[in-house]
Amino acid sequence: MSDLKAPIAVRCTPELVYNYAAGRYGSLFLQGLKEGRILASRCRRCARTLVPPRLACTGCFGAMEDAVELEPRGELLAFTLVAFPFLDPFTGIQRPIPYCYGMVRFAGADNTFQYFLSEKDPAKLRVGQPVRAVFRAAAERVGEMADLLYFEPGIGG
Amino acid sequence: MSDLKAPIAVRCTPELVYNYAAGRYGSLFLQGLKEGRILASRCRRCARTLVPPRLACTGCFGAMEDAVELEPRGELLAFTLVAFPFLDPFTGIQRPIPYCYGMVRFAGADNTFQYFLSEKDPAKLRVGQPVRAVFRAAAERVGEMADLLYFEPGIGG
Amino acid sequence: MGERVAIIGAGQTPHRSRRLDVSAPELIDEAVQAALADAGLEPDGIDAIVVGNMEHFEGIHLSDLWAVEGTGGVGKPHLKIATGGTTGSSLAQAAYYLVAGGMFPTVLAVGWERLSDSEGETTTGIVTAFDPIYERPTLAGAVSGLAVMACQYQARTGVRAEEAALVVVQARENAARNPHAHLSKAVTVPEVLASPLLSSPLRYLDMCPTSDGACAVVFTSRPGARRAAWVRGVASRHNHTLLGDVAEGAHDYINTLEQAAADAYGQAGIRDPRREFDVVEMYEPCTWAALEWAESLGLAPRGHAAALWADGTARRDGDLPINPSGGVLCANPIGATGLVRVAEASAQVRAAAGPLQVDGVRTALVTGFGGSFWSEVMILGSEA
Amino acid sequence: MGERVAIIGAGQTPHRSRRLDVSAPELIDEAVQAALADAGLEPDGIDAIVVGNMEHFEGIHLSDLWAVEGTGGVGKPHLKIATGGTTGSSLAQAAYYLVAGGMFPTVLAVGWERLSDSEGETTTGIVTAFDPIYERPTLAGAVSGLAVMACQYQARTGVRAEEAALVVVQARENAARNPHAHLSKAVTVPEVLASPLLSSPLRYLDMCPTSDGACAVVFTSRPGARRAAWVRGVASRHNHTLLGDVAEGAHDYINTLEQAAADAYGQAGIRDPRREFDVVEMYEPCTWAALEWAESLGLAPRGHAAALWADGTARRDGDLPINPSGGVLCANPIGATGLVRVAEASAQVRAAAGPLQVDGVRTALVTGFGGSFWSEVMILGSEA
Ligand SMILES: [Zn+2]
Ligand SMILES: [Zn+2]
Repeated sequence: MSDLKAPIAVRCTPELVYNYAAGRYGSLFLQGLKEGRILASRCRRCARTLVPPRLACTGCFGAMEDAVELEPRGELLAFTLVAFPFLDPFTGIQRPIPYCYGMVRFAGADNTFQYFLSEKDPAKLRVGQPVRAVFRAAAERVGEMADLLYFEPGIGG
Repeated sequence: MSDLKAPIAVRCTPELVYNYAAGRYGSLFLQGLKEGRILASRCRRCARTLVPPRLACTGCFGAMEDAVELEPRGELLAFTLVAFPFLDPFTGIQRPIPYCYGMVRFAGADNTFQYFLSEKDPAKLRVGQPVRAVFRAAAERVGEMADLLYFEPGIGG
Repeated sequence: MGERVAIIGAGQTPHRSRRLDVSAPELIDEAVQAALADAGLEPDGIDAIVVGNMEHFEGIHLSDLWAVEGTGGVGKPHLKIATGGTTGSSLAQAAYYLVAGGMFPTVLAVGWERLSDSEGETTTGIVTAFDPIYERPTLAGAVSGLAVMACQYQARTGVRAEEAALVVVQARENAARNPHAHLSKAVTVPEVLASPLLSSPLRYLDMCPTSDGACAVVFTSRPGARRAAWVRGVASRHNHTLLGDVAEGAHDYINTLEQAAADAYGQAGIRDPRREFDVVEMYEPCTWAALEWAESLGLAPRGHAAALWADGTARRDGDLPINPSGGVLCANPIGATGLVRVAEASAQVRAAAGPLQVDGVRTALVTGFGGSFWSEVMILGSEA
Repeated sequence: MGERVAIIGAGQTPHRSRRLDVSAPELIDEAVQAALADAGLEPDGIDAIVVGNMEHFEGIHLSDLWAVEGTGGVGKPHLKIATGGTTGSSLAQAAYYLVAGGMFPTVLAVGWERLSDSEGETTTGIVTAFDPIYERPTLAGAVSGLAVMACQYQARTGVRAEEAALVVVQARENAARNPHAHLSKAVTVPEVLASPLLSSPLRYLDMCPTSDGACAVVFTSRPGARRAAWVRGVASRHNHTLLGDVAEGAHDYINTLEQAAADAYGQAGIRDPRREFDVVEMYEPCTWAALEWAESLGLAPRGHAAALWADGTARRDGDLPINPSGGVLCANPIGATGLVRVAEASAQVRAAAGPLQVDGVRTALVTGFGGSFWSEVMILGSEA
């Protein structure tokens, strides 16, 4: 076969639309955010409490039949400041940087919850710090993740 | 868990970019189209001739080391008129319909080649019909698939 | 060689156009819980899980990660299988091999899809499964791929559209008894012929729907006293990258099915498939495919499969019932579709098919279709 | 239980930022031909093929269909595996199970990726592997996921960035001998600390690259007289859907690795991993991961892995060479990356590693990482 003088590449820029069903438990959680509440699920078999709530317990695969409301505060277990540019798959355009997010354990939960932090200087954050959830103003909440604005350092931090 | 009154769905419309390397054999083929030629690969081990040309023989997994030029005509082995709307993954918008395409066996090839037909009335097409390849005007050809416009019914049809 | 393998339970969700009441893991969990209950097992009775969908339909690019809470797979050996339309039949084959190999006594196969999550753009998704340079420009998904096959079949046999239409007329009749079916409204031959043209010669009612749904099946080498459907033959034939290589002109379009059937029949000692099978659950994505593929399976002479539907042979009370469930033409959650065939056939063999039960089923034939005209065959029997 | 399984050959492409001279099937074919030659086999000596990539990076949604001409898989049993970062290690495990189960004597594992085809938007692709509602809004792919882990490790141990930086300094030194490596230019600790911040505390030079490349490895139960690396332990631990469940606060972030290692060590009879392994090929996507995971593997006490790099233990001429190939930090064709670790470790055990060879390797440890902090472990030995 002859030599390759001018390699060719073919461009394709698909644009697709997805519409994800939150389902019974996810709808409950998002509706809770609209009301300014953090809802979790609790397992009757092993007593595990998880947020966001879900059908199947991560500990025992039992059905998590009980919904419980958690206080909107917790402990920051880890965090990062994202500083590099990349395309956001939600929009197809670059996600605004820099931003901070972290893993928060709500008081009374067994797992952690990954979400934005208000603070943008990682030097001012520390593992173990108390944080509290801040919501949009009630009139602006629509039942989506963005109803929860971020966690901010709380008293005792 | 409480009843589901208002199920929620979350929308995501990612836009992604891909740029596919045609590689040695594909670049040869696309460059051939620019020159108004149909190039195939031939296997030294089993004598199979395939278009588009490729590295590995579909018959014996041998390396297809010989390039051969085929006459730009063949036999129509099957066809369809596409009449329903769908999003084209190349563009993210609806592909223009209706259009006809078919499977053409080039004279001297062992496989068939899937491509557009000029005719848009399937009643005027028949399996076994001779067809010939029609290219863009030489000055407009750039080394891409679209340099080959379509197959049209040939003499003897 | 290997352990003998039995199916001892299966579960399905209802298959619907949009299951907005459940997330993907919740949808999956419905089928898994039903299968565990049918098999009389607790989650800890499962040694490994194989799970599959076609992730581009949901745009979730680690679908086994997403699904794990629904399957009960956390911390267990867990394998994703995604082979296009054959995903469901590949799941069944993978589960079979894992059990037959002796390393996992009991394996759960789970197939699922939520085609509604991509807002009906199933064809766009399917096009992206094919070569981006040579075949995407022309291909209109499974619809046009199957239309090309139907064109060739029609040209070779002279079979008419009204003969093919009988396949979906009967499928809908069968689906009327099936609570899991997505489409169960009766249709007539004139309605099929008057439905919109999708891709000649295929019309809207010739083609399978797109559904949300899930299915789970339990394979084991230790059925104990439970009613079992034994796996007696397994074969898979995948072929080429380009459809142009597939269509190079064999006497049938999809010679992978003839090859896979010959292999599986040999394993099971089937010599006269038309007489020896008591029921068939065939992956028929369109009416025309059912005709050609019944011939590839040796159920009718070449060019003569339409008679199976015309003379009543394929009816649920006929001599060789084909798709008493209503088949793919009445429910098509893609990653589950092939596994639904296995679930339905195993229920027939286990005499557990309820309102769909065919009398006296001892041997059942199951097929899967997908990819670039790939074929998979599984044979189930009441004895090992 | 099962057949004893040996690796008798492996092949790789050079891993580069953009392989525009070959299409995907051609790239794959380079590695397959090299592996067949290394194993002394013709294509008909392969009984089944497992092939893997992460198809969303190329936007080709039946990547096994696309790859089949490169693997030689037409008409053969053929299985696609795609488990994210673990894809390559999962391929090795699947090939092992297929051979160990006794149904396929010789299986070829093929991993590949062309990250350049998505124009560098690897992070976007990785984000789409995670839950669309709860985790996509915040996640910045593997980079931020690993950054969170590094933050927790740093907080727990007090290890400093300059200590972590030594991992990539040494990796580049090793890669300078490796013709397949993508990055082999020497770097210094000050250069690492001055490189751009990606996601705190990770900087550009802490993180692996994105590469185009392929790798193939031959597993067999019938090595005959060929030099063989025997599989002595295999374990996989996949965990939860949500990263928030993973990070719930074990003493190490990624307890799947500790669990998988304990399982595999038990199979192989390893009691003192620091002394019993002669070489390690670890999947280290970033410098900090190498530190924490060396501890999870029992190669150093908790909080003290940095000493392995600081005191020369991990050097290629040290007491426990870690990634003499240069590792993931120097080449990362994602679907191949885990299989490259297996290829490199098997070459070490077979005394076929050429310029990378470590003296007297009898036992080698291999790891894979991916998904939602999933871990896979394989142990290779010169005796069965
Ligand atoms: Zn529980
Ligand atoms: Zn050949």
